Amino acid sequence: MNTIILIFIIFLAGAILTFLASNIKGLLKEVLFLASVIVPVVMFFTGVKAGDSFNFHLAGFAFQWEITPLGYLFALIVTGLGVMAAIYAVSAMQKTKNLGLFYFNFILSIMSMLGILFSRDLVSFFIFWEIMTWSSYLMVVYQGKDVQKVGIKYFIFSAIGAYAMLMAIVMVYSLTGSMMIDKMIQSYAGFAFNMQIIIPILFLIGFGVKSAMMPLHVWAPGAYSHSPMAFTSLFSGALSKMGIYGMVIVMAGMIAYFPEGHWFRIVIAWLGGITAVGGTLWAIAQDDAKKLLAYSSVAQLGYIIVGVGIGTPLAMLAALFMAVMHALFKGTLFMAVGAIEKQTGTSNFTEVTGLIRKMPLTFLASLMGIIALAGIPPLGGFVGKWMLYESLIGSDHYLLVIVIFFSSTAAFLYCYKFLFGFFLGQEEKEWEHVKEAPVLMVIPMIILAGGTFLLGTFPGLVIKPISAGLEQLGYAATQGKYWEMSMLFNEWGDQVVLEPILYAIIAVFAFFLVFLLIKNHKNTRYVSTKDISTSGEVPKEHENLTFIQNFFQPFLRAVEPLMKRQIDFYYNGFGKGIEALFDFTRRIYTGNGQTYALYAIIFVVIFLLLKTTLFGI
Amino acid sequence: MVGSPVLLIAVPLLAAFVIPLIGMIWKELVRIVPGLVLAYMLVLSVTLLVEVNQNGTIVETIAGWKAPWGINLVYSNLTGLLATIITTLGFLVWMFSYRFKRNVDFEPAKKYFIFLMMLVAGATGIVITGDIFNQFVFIEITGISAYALTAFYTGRNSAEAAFKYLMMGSLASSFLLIAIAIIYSQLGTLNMAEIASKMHTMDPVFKVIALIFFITGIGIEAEIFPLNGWAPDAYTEAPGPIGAAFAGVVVKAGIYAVIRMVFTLFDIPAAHDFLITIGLITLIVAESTALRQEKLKRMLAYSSIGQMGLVLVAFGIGTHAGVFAALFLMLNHAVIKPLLFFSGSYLVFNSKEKRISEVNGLGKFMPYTAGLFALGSFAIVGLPPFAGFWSKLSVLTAAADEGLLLVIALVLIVSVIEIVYYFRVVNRIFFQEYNKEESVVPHKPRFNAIIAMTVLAILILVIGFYPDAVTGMLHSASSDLLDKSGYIDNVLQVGQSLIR
Amino acid sequence: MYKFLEYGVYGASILLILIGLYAVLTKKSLIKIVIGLSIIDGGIHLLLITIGYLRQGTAPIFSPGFENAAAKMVDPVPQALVLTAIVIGFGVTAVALSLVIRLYRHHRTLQIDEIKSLKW
Amino acid sequence: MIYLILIFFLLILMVGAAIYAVVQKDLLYAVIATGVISLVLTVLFYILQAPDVALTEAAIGVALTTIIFLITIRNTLRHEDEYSNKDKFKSPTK
Amino acid sequence: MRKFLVILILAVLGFYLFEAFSGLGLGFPRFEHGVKDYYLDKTVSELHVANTVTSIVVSFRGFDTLGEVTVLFLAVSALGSVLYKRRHDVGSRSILFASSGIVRSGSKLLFPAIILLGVYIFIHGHLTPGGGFQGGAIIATGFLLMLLAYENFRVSHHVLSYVESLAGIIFVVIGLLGFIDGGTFLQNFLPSGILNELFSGGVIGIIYVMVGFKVAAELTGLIYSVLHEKD
Repeated sequence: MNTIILIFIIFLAGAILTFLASNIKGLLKEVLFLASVIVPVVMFFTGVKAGDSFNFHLAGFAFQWEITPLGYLFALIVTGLGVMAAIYAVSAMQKTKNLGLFYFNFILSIMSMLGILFSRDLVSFFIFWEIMTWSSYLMVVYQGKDVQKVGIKYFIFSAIGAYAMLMAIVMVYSLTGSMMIDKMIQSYAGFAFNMQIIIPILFLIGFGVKSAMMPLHVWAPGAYSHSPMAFTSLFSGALSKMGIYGMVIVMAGMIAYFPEGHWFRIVIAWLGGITAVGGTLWAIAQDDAKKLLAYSSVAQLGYIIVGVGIGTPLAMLAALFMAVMHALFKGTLFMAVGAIEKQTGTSNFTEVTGLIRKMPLTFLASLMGIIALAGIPPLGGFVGKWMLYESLIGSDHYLLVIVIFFSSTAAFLYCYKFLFGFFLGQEEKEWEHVKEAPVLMVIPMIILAGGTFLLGTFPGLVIKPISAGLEQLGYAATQGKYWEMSMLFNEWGDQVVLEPILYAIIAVFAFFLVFLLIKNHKNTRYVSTKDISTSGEVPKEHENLTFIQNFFQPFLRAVEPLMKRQIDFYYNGFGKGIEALFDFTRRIYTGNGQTYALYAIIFVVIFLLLKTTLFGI
Repeated sequence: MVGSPVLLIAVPLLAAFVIPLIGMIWKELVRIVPGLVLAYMLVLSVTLLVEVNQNGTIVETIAGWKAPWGINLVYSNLTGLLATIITTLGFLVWMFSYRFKRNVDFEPAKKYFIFLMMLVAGATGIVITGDIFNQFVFIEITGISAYALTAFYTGRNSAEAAFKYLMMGSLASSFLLIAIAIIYSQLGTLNMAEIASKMHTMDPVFKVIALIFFITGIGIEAEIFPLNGWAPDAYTEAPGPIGAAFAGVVVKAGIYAVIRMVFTLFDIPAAHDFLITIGLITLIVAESTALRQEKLKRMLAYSSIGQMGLVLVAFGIGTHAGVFAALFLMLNHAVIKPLLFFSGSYLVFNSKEKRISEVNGLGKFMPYTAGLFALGSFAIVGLPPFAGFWSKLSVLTAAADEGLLLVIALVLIVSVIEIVYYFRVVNRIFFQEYNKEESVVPHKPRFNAIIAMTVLAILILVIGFYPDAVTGMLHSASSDLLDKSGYIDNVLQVGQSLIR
Repeated sequence: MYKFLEYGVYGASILLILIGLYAVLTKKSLIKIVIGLSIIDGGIHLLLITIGYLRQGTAPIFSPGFENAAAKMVDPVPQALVLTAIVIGFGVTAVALSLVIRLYRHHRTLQIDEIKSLKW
Repeated sequence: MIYLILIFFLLILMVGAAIYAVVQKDLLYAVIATGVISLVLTVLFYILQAPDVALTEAAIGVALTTIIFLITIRNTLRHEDEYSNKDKFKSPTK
Repeated sequence: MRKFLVILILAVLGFYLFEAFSGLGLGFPRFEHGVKDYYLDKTVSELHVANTVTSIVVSFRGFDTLGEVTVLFLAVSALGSVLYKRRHDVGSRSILFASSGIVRSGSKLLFPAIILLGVYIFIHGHLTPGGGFQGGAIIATGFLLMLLAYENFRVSHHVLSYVESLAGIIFVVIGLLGFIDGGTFLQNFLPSGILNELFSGGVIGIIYVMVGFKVAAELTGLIYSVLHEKD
């Protein structure tokens, strides 16, 4: 039996068995859960290599599952993060109700993501895409908070995206008569001009929703913050990357027909840029860590979209590298927030402070994650951002560079807020009993945080698979090897590492940091929570007077005009209008039988009158 | 050899006459005998379908008169498939409602099962008959059973719903009779095959008028948009399983009658576009109306209407792929919608108003039923890997083959609306807190009901994971529908050699 | 002369249908609506019988000694159809009236405008 | 000729009875008028050489249908515009 | 406003209906190869039945008749189920008019004659105009007369139900016998006899008698249950 299909069968059977076992006391369900995540992953690493394929026919459609280099790379993200999140989840989700549902959906999500990565035909791509959507939807509503608003919003947007994609798929089918992705990309050049524009736009909507691109991102903060944190790390880390993956494999082939600097590419890149800025600004304004990270995810995905949109080899490299990095550090951070929430019961900065002594390991993981997120060397985020700047400058998008630079600078603000709000500051009595998170929760965090460090130091570990994937997509490495496109890298043995000069700079900064820490250690002064500067604001009585309150007030005031109009507002208005309209249409059914009879007669008469027009007779 | 197609009609009729007598012997028999009859019909239709698949269409004559003169029954791949769907559902509905309303006095309970059996027999008759007036008679049988079943509960507004249904039904039969009169006055025959073979000689003006009257007459059963005012009321007020029977049995028969007219009897090519148009209008109006419903069954009813609109659109495409997609949709709808009605009727079992807001948090108390409802919702909005996805995909690909991009776009937009209202309910059931004042008192489903629901759920999963289990059957059925000359030959010539 | 008769019979039957429809569509009383339905039925039956009529034909019954009179007989098929349709129509009317009685029990009125608790 | 005049008379009578049945507010008279329609139809069927149908119409249309209508009217309301006055204040039976 | 709209719509409808039928002409032989000639021919030559309408209703289109009888059966059942009340609600019969002595005596005298007429009509259904439906309906009117004249005239519900069910069963069983004997449902398996004699037409006579009984029982039951509906 083919290993690929076996992996899916084990996933599916494991999901169902875990679901069925969820009511049995004892550790059976946990064991089953971990087994059904880990066994297929192990099988994937041992039994499958790039190039394996599996073909079959179902319902008149040809299905082709094949492992491409790029798919393998993303599968690494999915499986790695998936296993970590699964281990984390076992501990984090203890004593929750409806555990079977959680495990079921968790396994199905991982399965469907792998399925998406394996699919080389659009039908199975869409099938797995939809399975992923509904399993993650069930996770979003799992905790039962705001289901009718957040959950439905997530699903509506997902459905719009999925159906836009389905429309595109069906259009491709009608034009080529085939559902193969390769065939689609090959014959793309022969499509009529309007199809050449419409199809990528529809695909873009489909993928843009999942990767939270700007006008379509409104579901993301709610969905990310409402699903259990054990899943959110996977949700934000891996699941949203599926949108990126889709963009890369589908759009890359198509966009390659647009020359560089074509308006279509620029539009995508700018959408990414706007996403980055908007996401960052909104993240700064949040008081809830989950929301903050959610908006930050939106912003990070914006960078990636910029890279994909620009579409030069270097930009693609940057985007994919950032995708991997984002999976790692955002996974870490969501896990950390989950740990804090589990230990303290809240994820609000204004309530929790000074956890550095209580949860040092969590702090360490968060610190690494934050550094990576902010793009400070030597952790991985820096490499990606650098390459992005380089590619932008190299392709003359100077305005976009400014935008990205602005947003990545502003990102420091929320990074700081996150770190400061949770871990630093005065220890309050309320949180005295707080202990470090269970070891099963800490280990995945630390491993993922270590991953950011590893990839920051040895980016070649990822760059090699990425370049293989890009070659397979048809990107020729124009200037020798891929890493030679950037001035950042150096070859050291058979490893690609950063230039030594960077390490020198890092060492200097690190020295000053340590020096300052040691020097100021004695001067540390413990202040009360109330002893804060409110920037000349007079606090009102009912206000929570934690220092984190109105943390970046002046800055937020400066950018207020930018944030005044939430796109959400328009969507809600649109939805309300639609509902009102439909409220009107349902009044057709007046409840009076006589009116219904009149409709019938009018129906006949209209068609009798129009019979010449309608039937041509 | 289990029997021949005529027994599909004759046996339930015989049973209907026998039941009042044996009911005097032992009261329980009035529940059991219809079940046995429906089971027999199910077995018979399946074996016949298998036989038809191997040996070709069975044409059965009545009273020994050959095809154009006597009434004949045509059991082909298409009609056999639909008859199988109908009898299967009939049996499941019987099983679901076997213990139903035990506390009701003897009289109505007896009648409930007779009506149910006759509803199924009538719908089977509509599908397998080869004579338009005979079809009219069967439509009336189905209709009267349906009126009676709608008015079954005395406590509610069911009489109102039944009266509306009856009013529309009477108008429908009047239109049908007018159409039959036109056809007979022009062609001098009532046999479908002969009408089809003679249709080219008819004056186009009369042809179109007759077609319009036909479609109006049957459209009332098939729930085409302006003619479906009765449907939501009837679905809402009839007992829960009967809603399933309406969605799975009556409507299917109505749709069959419409397509038989358009595809076989009348040679008007533009009628296909006409089907697409009214199908789309039906789809859009019904789904948008369903969005704002407050009652569960009413929402399901509008959704059912919308699905029928989609079926008409798919038939209107007119190609093999389109017909295949439409039949697939019908099959899936016949599997999924009854599941929704079954589980939905248990969810709001103890409620007086049957409001959607009353199902909050019921997933905790009746997880199996609620889970099946969720499964049905997932399947009907077309999420893979459940049954509904494949049919939706085949509709879209069929439309794409013909380049009907606007249709595809509209269908997809409407699908989003569908998702919204179904998921609202699923959310309420599972992820909102149970509220003592607002929510319904949970009601444990009975064993027989659980079996009926489980069978449907298994069918959904089987079709979802392995659609090839049914596609072969659907393909041969769609070739059968499109093969007009084959139909005529079968009935008029080959049929005569098949007289047994 | 036959032309007039032709127009007269067809016209009268169609008029009957239309009058019945008018009653169904405008009259508020449920009983009036049922009356309208039965008037429609009557019109359609007349229409069908008229279709089968043969000028100077005889009823389609063979009397002794006239076994070859088939050519002079009116069309028996519509008659058979109408026979069936009348009985069916009666059945439907009876059910309709029983529903009217049930509705009256509940609502204490026969105005169709008042009986619309099911709507939207 | 007489024959034709008779037919025309019958047709006019029938349509007149139909109109009367529709406009008449007193349902009792309206029902009687429908009975008249059926009666005329019976004669017409007979004239149109359909004795079988005529017999059926006579038995079912004239007698039985009319009687059921009458019973219904007896059980409900006699006038079209009438509201139930005898038990206006009685709550509807459940 | 609504009325004018309706009249306008109906005018259009009427126009098209008239268009569809007025071109037919009245009383011309219309189609060359219609089914009617075959029916007229076979009725005499094969079935030996005098009344063509009967042969069509019972034999050629016998399936319709079976369906039609079922419709009536269902209508009666539906009536009972719609008007169903719990036992203690059942009132006495509603009285349409207070019958005088003359009416009573007249009814008593007429009743046997009407029943006899009905029976005659359905027994001779294949020879003369009339048949099961007509005869059954006439018998039902006889019972109706008695029900109206005598307040306490009762018809046993059980007897009606027996008659109805047995007649229906015999109808279907004859059909099934034909199925077993000749291979098609409702096949004639009895000798056809001689035209214009009472015992002719094979099963047609028997079926029509059964239809007569059934229709009589059903219509009587229908009237009876409606009459018992008292508000």
